[in-house]
Amino acid sequence: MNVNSDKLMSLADAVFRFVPDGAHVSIGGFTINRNPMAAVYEIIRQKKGRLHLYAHSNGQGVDELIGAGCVDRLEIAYAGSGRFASTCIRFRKAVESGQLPVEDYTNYQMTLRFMAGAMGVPFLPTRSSLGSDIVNRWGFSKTVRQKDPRVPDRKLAVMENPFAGWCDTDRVVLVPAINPDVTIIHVQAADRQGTARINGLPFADVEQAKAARHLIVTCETLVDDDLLRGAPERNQIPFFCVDAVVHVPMGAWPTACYRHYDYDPTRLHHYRKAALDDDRYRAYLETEIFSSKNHEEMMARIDDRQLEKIKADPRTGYAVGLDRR
Amino acid sequence: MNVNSDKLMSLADAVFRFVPDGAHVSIGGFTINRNPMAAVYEIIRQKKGRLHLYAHSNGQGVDELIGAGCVDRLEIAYAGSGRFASTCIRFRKAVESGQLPVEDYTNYQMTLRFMAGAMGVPFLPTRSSLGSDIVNRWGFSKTVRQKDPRVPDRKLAVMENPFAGWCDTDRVVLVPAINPDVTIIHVQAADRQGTARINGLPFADVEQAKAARHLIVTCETLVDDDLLRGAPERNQIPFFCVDAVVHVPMGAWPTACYRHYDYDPTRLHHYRKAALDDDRYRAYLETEIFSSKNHEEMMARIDDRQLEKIKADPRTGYAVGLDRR
Amino acid sequence: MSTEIEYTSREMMAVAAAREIRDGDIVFCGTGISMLAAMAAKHISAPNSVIFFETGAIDSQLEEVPLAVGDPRVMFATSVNGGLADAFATMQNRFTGRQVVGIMGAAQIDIYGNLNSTVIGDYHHPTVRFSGSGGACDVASFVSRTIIFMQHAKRKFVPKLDYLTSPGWLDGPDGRKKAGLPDGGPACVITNMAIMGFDPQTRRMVLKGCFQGVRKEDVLDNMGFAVDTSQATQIQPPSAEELSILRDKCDPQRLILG
Amino acid sequence: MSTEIEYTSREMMAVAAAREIRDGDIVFCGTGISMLAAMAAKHISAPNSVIFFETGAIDSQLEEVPLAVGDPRVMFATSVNGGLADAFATMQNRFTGRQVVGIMGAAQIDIYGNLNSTVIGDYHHPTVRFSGSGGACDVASFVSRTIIFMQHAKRKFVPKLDYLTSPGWLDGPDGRKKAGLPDGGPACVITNMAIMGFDPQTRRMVLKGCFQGVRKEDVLDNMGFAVDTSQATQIQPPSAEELSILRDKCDPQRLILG
Repeated sequence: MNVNSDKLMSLADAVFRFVPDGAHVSIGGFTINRNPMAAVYEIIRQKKGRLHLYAHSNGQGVDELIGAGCVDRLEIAYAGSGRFASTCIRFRKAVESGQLPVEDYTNYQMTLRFMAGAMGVPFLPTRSSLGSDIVNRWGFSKTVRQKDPRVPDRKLAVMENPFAGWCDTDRVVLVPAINPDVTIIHVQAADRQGTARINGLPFADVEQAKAARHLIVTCETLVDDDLLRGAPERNQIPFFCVDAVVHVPMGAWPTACYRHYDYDPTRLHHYRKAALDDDRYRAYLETEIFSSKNHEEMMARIDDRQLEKIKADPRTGYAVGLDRR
Repeated sequence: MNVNSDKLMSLADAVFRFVPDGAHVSIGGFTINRNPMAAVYEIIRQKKGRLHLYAHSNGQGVDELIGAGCVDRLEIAYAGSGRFASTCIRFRKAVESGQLPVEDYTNYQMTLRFMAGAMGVPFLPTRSSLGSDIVNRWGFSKTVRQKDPRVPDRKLAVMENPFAGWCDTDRVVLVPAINPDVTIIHVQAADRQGTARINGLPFADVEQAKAARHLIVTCETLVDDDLLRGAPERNQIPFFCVDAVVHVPMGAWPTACYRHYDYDPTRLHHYRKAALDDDRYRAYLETEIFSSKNHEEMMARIDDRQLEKIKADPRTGYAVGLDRR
Repeated sequence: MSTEIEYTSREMMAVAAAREIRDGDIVFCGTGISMLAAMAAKHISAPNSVIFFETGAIDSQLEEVPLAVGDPRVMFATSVNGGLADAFATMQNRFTGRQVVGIMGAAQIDIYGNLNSTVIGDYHHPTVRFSGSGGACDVASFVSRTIIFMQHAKRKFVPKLDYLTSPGWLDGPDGRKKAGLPDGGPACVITNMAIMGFDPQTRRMVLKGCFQGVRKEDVLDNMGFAVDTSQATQIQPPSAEELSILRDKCDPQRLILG
Repeated sequence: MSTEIEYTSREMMAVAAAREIRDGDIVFCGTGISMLAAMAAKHISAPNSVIFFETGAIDSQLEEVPLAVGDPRVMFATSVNGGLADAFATMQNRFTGRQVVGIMGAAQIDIYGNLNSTVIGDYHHPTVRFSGSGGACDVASFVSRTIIFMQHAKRKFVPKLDYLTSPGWLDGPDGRKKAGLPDGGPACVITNMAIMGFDPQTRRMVLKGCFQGVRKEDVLDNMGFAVDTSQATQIQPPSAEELSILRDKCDPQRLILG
């Protein structure tokens, strides 16, 4: 909640100020699209730890945060990156080795939880997951739940319909609201005050943004407010929700940013190969992330021809004919 | 629910097919803006009766339907048209004379009720109205509620927060979903299949549209689907929600249609004057509505200079400097 | 030296409300005089305040005064044109809602600042039917501070409301908490005669100040219940600057000012 | 006269699923082979079917096959680009949801078509951790008909799931009603060997038909539970037209077909 007229800052500042160790964090995007990757790499660079991470199907960003050891607890619906990792690799290793407690919800439930947080209600109802183990099995113990006042006392609640079968419904599942300490999203365009515009699918970014106590918006292009206010139907984030605006071209790379660039198959395959082996992964962290000062330097090391290939075609918004094998 | 590729029909056909006597109906728009007035007049012309009407603050359309005697029961948050009628005049007369049973909710509650209908859940929660008479007093009797299976058994339910004070909330009000038999909205642009685009504020039209069993979309301009699909971020209604597409230029008149025309102060004052007196109102119905075959004919009788004055200015989307006294 | 400038009580009311708006507030506006107050505040003391409407328009650039919250004038050059659902969620939201100040009017008010905008008389057989809550009850339920406009009259300041549309402090200091409402409540009532406040302990209405030429007794004579007047001051009349902003920048056609 | 055309079991599976899609269906697609099936159906028997994704894309014009439901290829020239909230509401909605057919896969399936895509082994100390539900449980909960892709193997067709991620018929004919779920459930399971259905009375899995060259015994040998095979037929192999659509129009790069 911030009505200042200029919130532009560096990514290092934004992460330093709004992502303390132990923070409850959510990131935008979906699988291999519009993850705020520059911010993810900056969190890794600043060696943030003990994060409590909320995700629906955010994919690549989640896996890199887990791989770098930033995440202590995870609430999630789906940890995968489509054909590049049907299960996110570092996530899988962390869970199978007992290092990462996870609470499982469905995609809609995570969306509703952010929506409840954005709406300011303690829960929202759905008919999803009745009769399933998502209702019956809980990932976080009572003790964990009691220790952290930022975690609700129960995973969910099943409730009889108080309106006597209204809508042919006998029973619903109530899922508790999430109010992250900070949400980070990457958008196509923002102004200095924070008004933000997403092109293509917004996923659940808007709900995640509005649910959070603090909001960092990284943007592909920084524009004048006149441009955004010329078509306010296309903007999703009112400026007063925003705490930091960060201009980061290629800020979603190696995930896609619709109408700017496609996902980078070369990089995602490279990541996949590194992630499968602990030694190679340590080397990846060192040579690809820690050794670069910031995203600009990280991007400068990538072959221009590789980036040229993923450039979005103006008609379709993605890289037509890109070799994705 | 209809995936046909061509749903274009006349307004008379659409109203005849989807608005039977006794139907549960909701209309889009807000006070003096983007009410589906052409459809309202056609409902009046076809002398539809015993309608159960749902509205948040839909204003002009609601008052004309009530004035013409089409409405038996009303669920509403606000019956007013801004400075043209701080309380809708025919609504007020109908309620004060005991002819119109009303159930009162808040604007947010009505919005949530449509949203619940759109989402397919029996209710949604809010903290609004706790401690107020909106919770304590009910407009519809138990008998009315029991007689019509399309009305829930209770107005609302107050519930303790099952997540032990989560979000600093002890208690919420649950409001029941609405699934109208038919919703009618007026939009700036639609294609024959039904994909629809609203410019400016959508109000609660999208929730109302998706909550309904049947949906009539009247549109200011009928466009090729290529045009709408070129910027799908700006479309709100997927075609499969739509049953009838009706092309009606000036279809919101005398309420406004952003970027096309402003509200018509001359007509709204004329209406106001007529509505205040029963005899004058009967004459209004006869000479202005019943005596015209359709909206085209109704519009043809309006002085061109009057319509020229309300034409939207291309920069602002409304009629700059319009005499609105 | 100074020149006397004539002004109306509506102008005084609009200016008084504008003064209550703080820089950085998100101002929820209804129809009429509350819009003028919010527009004026942006030109005077609260340039970074944000005007927003229940219809979904956020930070409207009001080149002309809207005649309804659904007026197309509220849609021009906003930060975001959202829907009703977004607008109310902004107020119920635990972070943004705390920054919202709501401005509203009503037909009746009681000593705890509860409002009636629904009926006079029996609910099922009303003598007078008004518009109903609209967003008023939502705003009164959610936000941290409300400013209320009223005409000062006995039939409007009543011991008991015919219908409680919008919760104020309900029945006193713990009223809202017991009911389950968020913190917050009515901050002041601006009338054609005076500004009323609420005692921070008892949450009962008090007289904060009278407008120029109005005596405490005049105020009390026009109310259906007694209030503490011991702390009442004299309210500063509108300055020449305040009036010129209101008249020239906000409502040159005098659509609201009359 | 006819010419033999070689085809893979993946191609057979995609074609079999495409044949299950009816004209007018709204098809919920996951990643991989289910997208190919939906794309193929639009070219074959269901030109008016609508492809939509949990990410919010409605009626995507798929000029290239997406590699994830978040792939930018799903955003091109849609009817509406909504959000996750809109997509799932479409399925839970009482009117549109009835028209949706969901296509999904899983790691394990039981005789009632319940699915596990979360863990193998103990939930808290799993031998294998998978991605988790994603939207699978939502789809399985909401829609009227689901089509399930599985590899035919004993470790996948199990008497008891390690974790019930997505509800099928639960424990039999009244299972979903007792749990509070809407009507609907799994329609068929398409594997690399056969198509399984569900008995309308018992809701237990049955063998509907074998692919070319597969015997009933082969199918049973690769399952951890027995099913009725008495009604099983021989499944028509893919036609030349079906194969050419799949290969030339849907996945010319063989990104999914391999």
